[in-house]
Amino acid sequence: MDAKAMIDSLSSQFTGVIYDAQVESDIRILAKVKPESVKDICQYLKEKLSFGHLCCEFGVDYPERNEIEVVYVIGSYEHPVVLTLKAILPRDDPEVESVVPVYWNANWYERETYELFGVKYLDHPDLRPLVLPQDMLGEWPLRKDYKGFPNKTARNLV
Amino acid sequence: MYDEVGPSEMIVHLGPQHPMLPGPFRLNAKLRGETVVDSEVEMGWIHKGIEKILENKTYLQGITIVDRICYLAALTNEEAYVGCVEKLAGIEVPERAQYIRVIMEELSRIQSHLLGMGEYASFVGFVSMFMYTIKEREDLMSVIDSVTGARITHSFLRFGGVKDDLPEGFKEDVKYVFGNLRKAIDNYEELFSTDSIYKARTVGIGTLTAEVAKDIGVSGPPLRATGVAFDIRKDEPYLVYKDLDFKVCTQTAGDVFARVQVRLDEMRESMYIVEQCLDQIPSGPIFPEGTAYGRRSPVMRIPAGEVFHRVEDPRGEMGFYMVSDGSDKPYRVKIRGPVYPTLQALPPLLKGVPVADIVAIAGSMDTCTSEVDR
Amino acid sequence: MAEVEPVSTNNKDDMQEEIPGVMTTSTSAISDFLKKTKAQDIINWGRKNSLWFTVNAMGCCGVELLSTGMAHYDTDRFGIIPRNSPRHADVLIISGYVTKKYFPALKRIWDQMPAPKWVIAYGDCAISGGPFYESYSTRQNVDEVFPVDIYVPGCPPRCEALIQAFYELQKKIVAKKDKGTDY
Amino acid sequence: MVLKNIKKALNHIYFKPTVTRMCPEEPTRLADRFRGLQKLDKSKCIGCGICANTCPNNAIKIVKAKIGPDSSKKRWFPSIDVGHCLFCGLCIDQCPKGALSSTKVYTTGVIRWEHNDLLFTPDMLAREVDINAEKEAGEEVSRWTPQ
Repeated sequence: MDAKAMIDSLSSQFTGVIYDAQVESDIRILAKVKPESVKDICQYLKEKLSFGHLCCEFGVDYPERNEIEVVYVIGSYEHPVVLTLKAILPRDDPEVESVVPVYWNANWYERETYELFGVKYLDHPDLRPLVLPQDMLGEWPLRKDYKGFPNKTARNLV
Repeated sequence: MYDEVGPSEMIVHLGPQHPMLPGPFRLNAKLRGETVVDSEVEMGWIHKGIEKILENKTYLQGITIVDRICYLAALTNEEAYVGCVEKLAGIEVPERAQYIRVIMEELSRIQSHLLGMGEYASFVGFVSMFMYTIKEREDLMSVIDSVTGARITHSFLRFGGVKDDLPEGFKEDVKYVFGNLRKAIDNYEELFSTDSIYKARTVGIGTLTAEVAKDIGVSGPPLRATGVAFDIRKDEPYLVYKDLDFKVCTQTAGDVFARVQVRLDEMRESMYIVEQCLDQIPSGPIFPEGTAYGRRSPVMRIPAGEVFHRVEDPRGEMGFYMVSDGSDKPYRVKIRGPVYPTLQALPPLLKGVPVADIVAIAGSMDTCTSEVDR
Repeated sequence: MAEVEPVSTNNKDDMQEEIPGVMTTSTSAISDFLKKTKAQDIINWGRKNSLWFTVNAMGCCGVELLSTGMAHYDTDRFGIIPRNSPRHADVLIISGYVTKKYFPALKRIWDQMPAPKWVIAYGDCAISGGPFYESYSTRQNVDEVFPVDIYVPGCPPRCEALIQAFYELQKKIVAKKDKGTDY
Repeated sequence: MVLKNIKKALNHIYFKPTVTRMCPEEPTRLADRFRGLQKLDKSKCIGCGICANTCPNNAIKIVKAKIGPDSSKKRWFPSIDVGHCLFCGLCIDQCPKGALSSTKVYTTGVIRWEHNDLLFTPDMLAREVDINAEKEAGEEVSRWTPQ
C-alpha cells in the first residue's frame, strides 16, 4: 500500500474529520484532524494501516492565529511512510484526548507537551511535569510569548 | 506507587548522582526484599531547553547547539539537523561530501558503542572491560579529532557539505586503527561469550519480546536484539547508504546479552561500511556550487515549510521536525531522541527483577540522559 | 513525590558547639598556630598529592571526565583518584549544566564532602552557562555559590586540560591561595 | 578465563606499546585542525564585527584597542570571553580577511584561577601580552600518528 492509498483509506473512513490531507512525497503524508477524534484515528492507523510506531508528539505555538497545533508524527515498523497528523486547538484552553491507550510511549511526550505548552490531555494516566521542577508549572516556557527567555543573568565578561 | 507501600516494602532512590547510572536521572524503585515491585523514572535533572534555544539562533549557529544534545552522537545529531534544512531549502549535497559524512558518522557510531559497552560492562562488575574499550576508543577519537578538530562537539557539517576535506593520510590512519579494533572486538566477544559469571548475569535477564518492544516504541540496538530489522539506513536511506553494502545486525533473544552482541556486530558492520566508503569515495567538491546559500553566508533564509527528517543514531532513530516561517531562524524544532522511549521502557522491564539487575538492564539500554532531557 | 528536602547547611561552627570537645582543624587554636609554622606546608604537601574527585558526570564534559580516569591519561599518576561517594572526595568537579532542578542535589553533594574541599569548574557550562546561558531551565553563576578554585574553559575541554587543572590546583594549594580552607 | 585475563595483563607490561600519554610533562601531539584559543592578526583585522554577529554564544565583542604594542592609535578589534567561547570555529570560518586563526593553546594559557582572567583582550589575542602559553602548543603534526 503506498502513501496515496493510505491517505485515501483514511479519508474515506473518517469523512469530515480528516481535512487538508496531502501527499508530500512517497514516504511523507500530512493531514489535519479534528481534535476530538484523534484517538479513534490513531486506533485505526495502528490496527489497519500498521502505523505502530509513534515517532513523536509535540506542540507548536501560533500566537497570531491564537492556536496551538499538536502534531503527531507516526511511523511504522513495516513500511517507510511517515504520517504527520495535526490537531488544532484554541490557545486559551487547549484540551485534547490522550493517545496513551493506543501508543504506550506517548506518555512522556504528553507530559512534556503539558508542562512546556500547557496542553491538557484528557484521560492521561499520570499528568505530572516531567522535566521541569514543580514550581515552574504554569509558565509554559516553549510558548512564543514566554517572558523568561533570554535569561540575562549570566555573567558575560565582554 | 507511593500510595500503597506495604509493611515489608521500601522505596529506594537511585540517583541523580549515582556511579552506576549512565547520566543524571533518578530511578525510584519499590522493593520487596530483593525484588523490584514497581519503579518510576524521574527526568529533567539536566534539562537545558535546547528546543527553545534553537528557535532563537540562526540556522548556522544552531549547528553548534545540536552537537550538545547527545554528546556521544554529535555527528548524527548534526546530520539530522542539517538534513532538515537541506530538505527545506532544496540543497543538493555533492557526492564526496556525502561520503565524508558517512565515514565520520560511522566512526562516531563505533566510538559511541565502545563507550556504551565499556560503561555497561563496568556496571555488571567487569571494570577492566571499561579500560579495554576506552583504550581503543581513544585511538579512534584521535582519528575523528584529526578530521573535525574536536573530540566530542565537532561543528563539522555545513548546509550542503562539510567543513573540511579529509586530511592527507586519513586512509592509512583508519586502516591502522581498524586493524587493532578488529582484534579488540574479537577479544571482547570472546571475553563476553566465555565468562560464565558474566553469562549468568546477562543471559535471560531483562528480556524484551518483539511485540512488547514495538508496542513500547524502542528503536536501535534494543529493538534489533529482539529480531526486528528496523534500521533507518535501510528503510529510509539518506546520504549514500543505498549504494553501500551492509546488513542490519539482529539477534533474537532480546535480553541483555543479545543487546551487547548486536552492538559488537554493528561495530564490525560500521568498519565494513567505512572501508567501502574509503575505497569508493570520488574526488570532487565538498560544497555545492551555484546555490543561493554559500558556505560563508552567516544569515540564510530558508523557505517556509515543515519537514521531518530522521537518521540512524547509535542508539536508534533520531528525528528532527522543523517548522520554518521563512525567516533566518527556525520557527520550531522538535528533537525526537531514540533514548526517550527506551528510558520509558525501564519500569516495565524492571518489574520483578532483583536489585542487582537494575544496573545491568539500564546499562544495556545504553541510555544517554542528556538527549532525553535536551 | 519524593522532593529533595531543603539542604541542611552543615555549618562548621554550629557543629562544634553541638559536640563539645571535638575540634576541627579550621577553627581550633592548634590549627591557627599551625598555619603560622612550617607544618602547614607539610600538611599542604599531603593535601595536594591526594586530590580525590567525585565522579559526577553531568554532560558532555562528563565523557571527558570518564576518559581522564582511564589508561590514556591515567590520573592515578598524580594521586588523583575518582571516587564514587562524595564522602571520600576532596574535589568536586562541576562538569556540566547546573539546572534549577539539579542544583539542590549538587549542593547536597557539596555539603556531604568533608573539608578541606575544592571545586573545579570544568567546561563552559559550569563557568558561565555555556551554550545554555540564556535558557529558562539552567541556573547561572554557580561560582557565586561554590567557591570555585580553577576555571577550565572549553566546550568540552580536552582530558589534558583536566590534568592541567589539577596541576594548577596543586600550585594554588602550595601557594596557599586556594579557597578550600581559610588561611 | 581468569588465567587468560592475567596473561593478557602480563603481556601488556612488557610486550605492548605504552598507552599513557605523559601529559603535562610531554604535550600531546594534536591534529593541525585542533581548535584552541584564537589568535588575532591585527594587521589584517578590519573590525567589521562579522565574528561577533556569527558567534552562537555572544562571546565576542568589538572593542577599541591599540593597533600595536608601541602605537597610541586605536582601532576596533574583537575581544573574546573564553568562559563563553565554544571553540566551534565559526568566527574563524566567517572572517572575511582571515584575521582570526586557531592555535593549539588550550591548557596553560587559558586555565585560570579567577573568573575575570578569562576575558581575552585584543592585545592578549594578538599575543602582544604574554599569556604564559609559549611552550603550550607542543609538537605540531600534520596528521594523527599512533602515540
